[in-house]
Amino acid sequence: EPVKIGFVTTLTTGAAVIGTDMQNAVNLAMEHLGGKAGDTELEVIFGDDQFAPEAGKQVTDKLVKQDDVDFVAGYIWSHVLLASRKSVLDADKILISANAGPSQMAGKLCDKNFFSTSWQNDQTPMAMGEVLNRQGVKSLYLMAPNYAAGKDMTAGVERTFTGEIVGKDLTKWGADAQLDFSAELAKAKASGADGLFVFYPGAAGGAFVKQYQQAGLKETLPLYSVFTVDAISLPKLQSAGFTDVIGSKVTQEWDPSLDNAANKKFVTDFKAKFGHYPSYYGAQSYDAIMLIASAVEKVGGDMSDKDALRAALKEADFESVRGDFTFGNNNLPVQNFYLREVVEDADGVWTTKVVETVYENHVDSFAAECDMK
Amino acid sequence: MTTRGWITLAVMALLGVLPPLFFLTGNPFYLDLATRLVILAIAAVSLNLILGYGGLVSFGHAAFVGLGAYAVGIPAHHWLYTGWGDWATMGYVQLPLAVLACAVFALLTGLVCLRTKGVYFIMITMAFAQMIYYLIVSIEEYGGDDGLVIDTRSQFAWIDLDNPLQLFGLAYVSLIVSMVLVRLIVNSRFGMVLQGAKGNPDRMATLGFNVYVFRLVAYVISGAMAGYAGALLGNFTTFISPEMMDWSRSGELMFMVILGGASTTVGPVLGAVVFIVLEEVLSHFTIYWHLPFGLLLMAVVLFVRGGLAGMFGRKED
Amino acid sequence: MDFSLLVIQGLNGLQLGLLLFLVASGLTLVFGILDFVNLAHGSLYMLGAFFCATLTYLFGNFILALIVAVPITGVIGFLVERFVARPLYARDHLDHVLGTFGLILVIDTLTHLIWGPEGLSVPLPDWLRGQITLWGDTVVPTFRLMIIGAGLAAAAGLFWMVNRTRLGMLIRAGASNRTMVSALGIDIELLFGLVFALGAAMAGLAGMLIAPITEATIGMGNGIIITAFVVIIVGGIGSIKGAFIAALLIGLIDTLGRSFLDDIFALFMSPVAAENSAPAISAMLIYIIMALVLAFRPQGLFPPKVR
Amino acid sequence: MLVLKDVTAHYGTSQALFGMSLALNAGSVVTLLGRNGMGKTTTINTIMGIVKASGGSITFDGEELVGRASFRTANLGLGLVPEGRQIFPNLSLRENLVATASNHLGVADPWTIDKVFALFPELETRVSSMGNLLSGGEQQMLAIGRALMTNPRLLILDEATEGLAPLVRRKIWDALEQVRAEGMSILVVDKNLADLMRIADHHHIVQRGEVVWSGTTEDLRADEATRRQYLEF
Amino acid sequence: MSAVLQIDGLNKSFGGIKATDNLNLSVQKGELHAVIGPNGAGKTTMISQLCGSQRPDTGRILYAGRDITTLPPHKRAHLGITRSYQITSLIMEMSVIDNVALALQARDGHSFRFLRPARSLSHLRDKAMDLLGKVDLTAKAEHRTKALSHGEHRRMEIAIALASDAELMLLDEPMAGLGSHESMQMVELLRGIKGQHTILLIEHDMEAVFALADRISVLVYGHIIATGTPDEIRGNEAVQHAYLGEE
Ligand SMILES: Nc1ncnc2c1ncn2[C@@H]1O[C@H](COP(=O)(O)OP(=O)(O)OP(=O)(O)O)[C@@H](O)[C@H]1O
Ligand SMILES: Nc1ncnc2c1ncn2[C@@H]1O[C@H](COP(=O)(O)OP(=O)(O)OP(=O)(O)O)[C@@H](O)[C@H]1O
Ligand SMILES: [Mg+2]
Ligand SMILES: [Mg+2]
Repeated sequence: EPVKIGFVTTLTTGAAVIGTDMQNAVNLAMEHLGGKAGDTELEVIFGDDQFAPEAGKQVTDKLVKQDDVDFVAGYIWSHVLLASRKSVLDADKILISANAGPSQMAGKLCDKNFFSTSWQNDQTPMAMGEVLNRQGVKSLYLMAPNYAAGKDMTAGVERTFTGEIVGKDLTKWGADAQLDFSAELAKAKASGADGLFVFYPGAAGGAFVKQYQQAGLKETLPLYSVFTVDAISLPKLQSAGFTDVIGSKVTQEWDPSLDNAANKKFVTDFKAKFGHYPSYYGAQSYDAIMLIASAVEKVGGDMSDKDALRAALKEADFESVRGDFTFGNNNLPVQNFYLREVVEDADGVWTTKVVETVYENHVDSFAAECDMK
Repeated sequence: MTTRGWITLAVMALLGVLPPLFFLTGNPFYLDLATRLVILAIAAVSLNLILGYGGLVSFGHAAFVGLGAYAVGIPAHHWLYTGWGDWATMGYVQLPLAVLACAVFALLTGLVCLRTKGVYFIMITMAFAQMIYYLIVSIEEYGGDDGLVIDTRSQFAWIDLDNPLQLFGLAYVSLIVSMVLVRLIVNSRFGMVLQGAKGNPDRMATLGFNVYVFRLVAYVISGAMAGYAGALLGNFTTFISPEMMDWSRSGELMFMVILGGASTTVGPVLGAVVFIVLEEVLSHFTIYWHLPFGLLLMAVVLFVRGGLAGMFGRKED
Repeated sequence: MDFSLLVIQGLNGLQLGLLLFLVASGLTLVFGILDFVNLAHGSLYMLGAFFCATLTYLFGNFILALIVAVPITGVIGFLVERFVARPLYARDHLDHVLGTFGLILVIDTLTHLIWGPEGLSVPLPDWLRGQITLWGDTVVPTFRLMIIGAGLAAAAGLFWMVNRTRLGMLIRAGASNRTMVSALGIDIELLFGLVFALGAAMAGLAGMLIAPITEATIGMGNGIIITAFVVIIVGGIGSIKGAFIAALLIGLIDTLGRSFLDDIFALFMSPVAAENSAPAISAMLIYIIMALVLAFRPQGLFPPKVR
Repeated sequence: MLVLKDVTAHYGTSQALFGMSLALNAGSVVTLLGRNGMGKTTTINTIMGIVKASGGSITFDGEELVGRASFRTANLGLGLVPEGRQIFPNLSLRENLVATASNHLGVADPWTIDKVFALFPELETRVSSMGNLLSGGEQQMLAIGRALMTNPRLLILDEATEGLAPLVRRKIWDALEQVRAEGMSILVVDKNLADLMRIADHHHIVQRGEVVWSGTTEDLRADEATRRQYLEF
Repeated sequence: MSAVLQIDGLNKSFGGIKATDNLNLSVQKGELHAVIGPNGAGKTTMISQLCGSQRPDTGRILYAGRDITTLPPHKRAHLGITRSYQITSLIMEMSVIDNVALALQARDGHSFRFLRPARSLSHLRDKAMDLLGKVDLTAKAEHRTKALSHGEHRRMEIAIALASDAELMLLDEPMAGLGSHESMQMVELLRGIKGQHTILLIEHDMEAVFALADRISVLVYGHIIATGTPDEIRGNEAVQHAYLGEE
């Protein structure tokens, strides 16, 4: 009787590019594990959320009720995770986010059965705010999509950035998201800010960077972004020759260049197998499987004793690709955040490398609202 | 009884018996699937009243469903976070609120929409739905784009909606009531005028009917019914988001009606069944299930006239 | 208000409007003349972008790719007309909607299968990458000027074709009375096929022009199709002139709304309230405009004389 | 030249032509007579392929027309002036003439705009007016001109002078005589028996979808009983 | 006798065409007033303006002394005006009897009734059957309207006009499309109801017009060129010239 893991991500629509990366990382993790946690067989069942909360909830329901999985992991999008949360927790199964980090689930809605191998939304932009302060940026223009994560991101940077916010644009998001930012870029330029902070995940990120270059803003308005320039957008930007992105700065809790054995194995094997760098989405998914495997091994494959299982998970006793971390009271990682820079690697491939550590063992701001101890 | 009548009975009987059987034999997921199906079928039945019988193609019907769901979610949200009394979670408050809110919304938008005809009507109903969509997205208090989690289902004295069987039962009975209601309405004097106005509005006006008012009333009834379906849907998913009001959702409701057969009693239900079951079955085999699904839709349009119900007997049921 | 910013935003609005016009013109032609509701028009826009991207990598030249890809989308439009639209002409609009919705699913999934989910970036030649200085430090991206140029040229070409050529006369004649056109010896089916192909090519061209700015992605057509419908409804179905004016109107209002609405709101509400309501209102703006136009002119701004 | 044999036609389930048979010789002017709703227009539309024949055969110089697309029929040399004129309202007068002009048969001396203006001088002054702004008479002249511009060998006119003032009517008849003198064959439907008897050679009376009487103008003039039975008030 | 319908200086143009051009006409209570004139003279346009489906550009329409120029169609119907259509205008998807029953229901005034099946209302059904009998359509009562022939549609038009039991009936070419036998029947039918209603009859069938009309007006190019008894009209030279023919 194998232990079953449901993995929910986006496999169709344009956002499937992220989902595919996660799927690849999960498969790699299973390969590295030999399909086993100790003596217990592991089985992964993928579910497609179609980039929509209702569909995500439905596929989660199916995994929980029909396939009777023991864990449900994955989730790129905050709203999909929020929608699906109750289905998993009500059935007393373990829910593990490999990306989405909505503030509610770190705070008020925290749960003993919910873990994360990523972060809380605000943390990454907070780190960026810190970087801006250190670099002496005095005024900043903000751009993000007009949805909850977008607002979390701008709130995050505003929380730590001490200079002046001279303007902010929240652009249309959703099924017919705005991808042409000409008007906003013109405004940002006219505002005379020292820097431009943006958050545009998925395909919007690539679109944004291109227009940033086409508008010729590199010199006058340096770009600082989170979740925008990544291993998913860089290959496309490189193939289309958008060189302005080289040197741009982003913050993240993980990077392919992090120097630990697990990460080296992960990055090398991933590149060998799929021909490109993994993204942080992949890294977090890889960690999610490894976390599950570590816990399953600890309890000897016995899924009936939930308390023991939760305790085993909480120890985070596995080799994470981001290096060692612990879980906070809300079961979110307490971890480092790094400043990364876009560079060309030895083979001429565009990637990122760590420049400095911004936060060490950072605890998210909502942990206090969680009443778990 | 006509073939169509037998089909209707058979579909409704299967729909009433199979899902509980699934549940009792350890397949609770299929009960969930059926509950969702039945709730969407109510919305489709309500749309059929104006689209099928009234000839008013509303491309914004999902807005009513969404509003109905928010009418459950918002009081529940305030009960949880801002200390509203227990009355806010009462089904006797939430369901009528959903119906009323949608009726008012239908009345206000209908006043404007019904001035237009044909494709212009299709687009203006969609425009109002989009406005509501963006309005909800912009209200951070209720989760904006992330949506709203309903922690507590509507409370009733005589039924426990947390029990999936009872929730299904309520939805199923509601579906039957709504089908009967629509059937009564379209065969009533009011319904005759509505159908006459679909066929020939000028003639109806010269006969002395104020077509605009009749249509408005039908639009309000239909919106209110869809709001009720939305309230059930909110209780079922326990999660509501603006996504529920997206134009593509309105499109799906339309497809259910056309696919099953507009202006027939069983059509919308048949459409909902086929739509949801196909979606489930096809997506089981491949993530590329949109391909066979799209081909099937095209095949139905190209080769079957009058929707699936059109395969069984003529238009009159 | 900053004058140079206003000019830049005006140009941005113009560019957006022209792209919308390219998509909407085909839609309004097909709708107005063939009386066919083509929801899958957006898919042709998407296919245009993908073909152009692929060909750009193949030829190493964006302009050449553009020139080859436009007729390819035209041919695809022609095939869609023959096999999907034509059997449905005699049916009512709802059947058109259902059938072409099926087509969207098919095309989107095929695109996913052929090109993968990640989408394609389109590299521009060096001379289109930079910016052009208008005056002082007022600069605009060269490629956006090219879009404006191409959009205006296409619009002018379309006006010339419809109003000055024999093909255009036949198209207008066919719009008012297809039986008579046929009875006077014109192959109306071929003509309709050409109209459909022309509409597809215009939509494809729009996709090709936007791809270097955003990129070619699955489902990119589904967002624009609704806006394009808004344009043709506001303009009056079947009217090229209406589509042109409505497209520019909506392009400008949308852009200016995004640019200045928060400033305007800040005049009479708190900055925080302005910041929160402006994006919501500007997203709603085009729908508000459409509802207003239809409330006062239920047939759009320029209802065509016939039909 | 044109032969109809046992042609039947339906609108949906209701039959409109019940075995229509008639023949027209090259160079002649032939009429279809009969009261409202007897099937004259249907006959013409069936010849033109606008209404699909459900049975029988229609040949034009030996070419079978049944089952042929309407435009292919027209391109064999049939020019239609339809009931209700059906001018393209959103095209100017000139565009109405030019849009569908053709010379598929390679006529040596094809019709041109100038030739049409020579036939109907009053059109020349309205050359850039939109079709829907023309008076009824001008519209009818334009409809004839438009058909001539396709260089037909057989001109078919349905309700040739319907609703026209007597003066205009006269002009139309004169023009038709002129065209005929150049060798055009003509099939015409009209309510003015007197005018028709003056210009036509041969007549067919249509009653309930079939020809009930055929004959020359002399025959018709002589046969008062037939006239009374089928044609008069 | 008093004028139940009075039209003063009615004008309506479409683009450049003046469909009605300073039209004046008065119809006496109880008379059968025929309007004849060439095609496109503006007869149908006049009817449309009388029943309210088109708005005149200028001019005034008085019905029973009341100005109804701007009243919407359904209100005029309540006042007792009904029309039949030249181009058949029925509800094709409904059955024949439903079409007629709807007309009766309109007069009944109880249409905001949502639950009781309309088809079980025997007073409407029986009356409708009755009227269908008058136009010889009893056998087709339950057929779908679409499936009927043109002539049958014409007769339905009349049944519906009768059903609304209006004081003023505007009949636009009721004989068009009828065979000669049916035309005779129609003449008889109209003769039967003549006197009970005021009828404005538009017709190209001169035999019928001269047999039925109390008075005839001739409409040419949007205005009335002559009004008079059938004999006066037959003898009127202008009318001969404009419409009846030169002989
Ligand atoms: N589109 C149609 N649908 C159904 N029936 C039709 C249609 N057109 C004509 N008919 C019927 O077919 C028969 C023949 O009509 P047709 O128009 O050929 O008569 P016609 O001799 O040209 O009369 P008119 O002198 O009025 O022009 C009529 O009974 C008519 O009602
Ligand atoms: N909706 C319209 N738009 C444009 N022109 C119109 C419209 N309706 C009628 N006309 C024009 O107005 C004039 C009068 O038309 P109308 O139908 O009233 O004539 P009629 O006397 O009823 O003719 P008939 O004897 O053929 O029924 C015609 O020239 C016609 O083309
Ligand atoms: Mg005729
Ligand atoms: Mg008329």
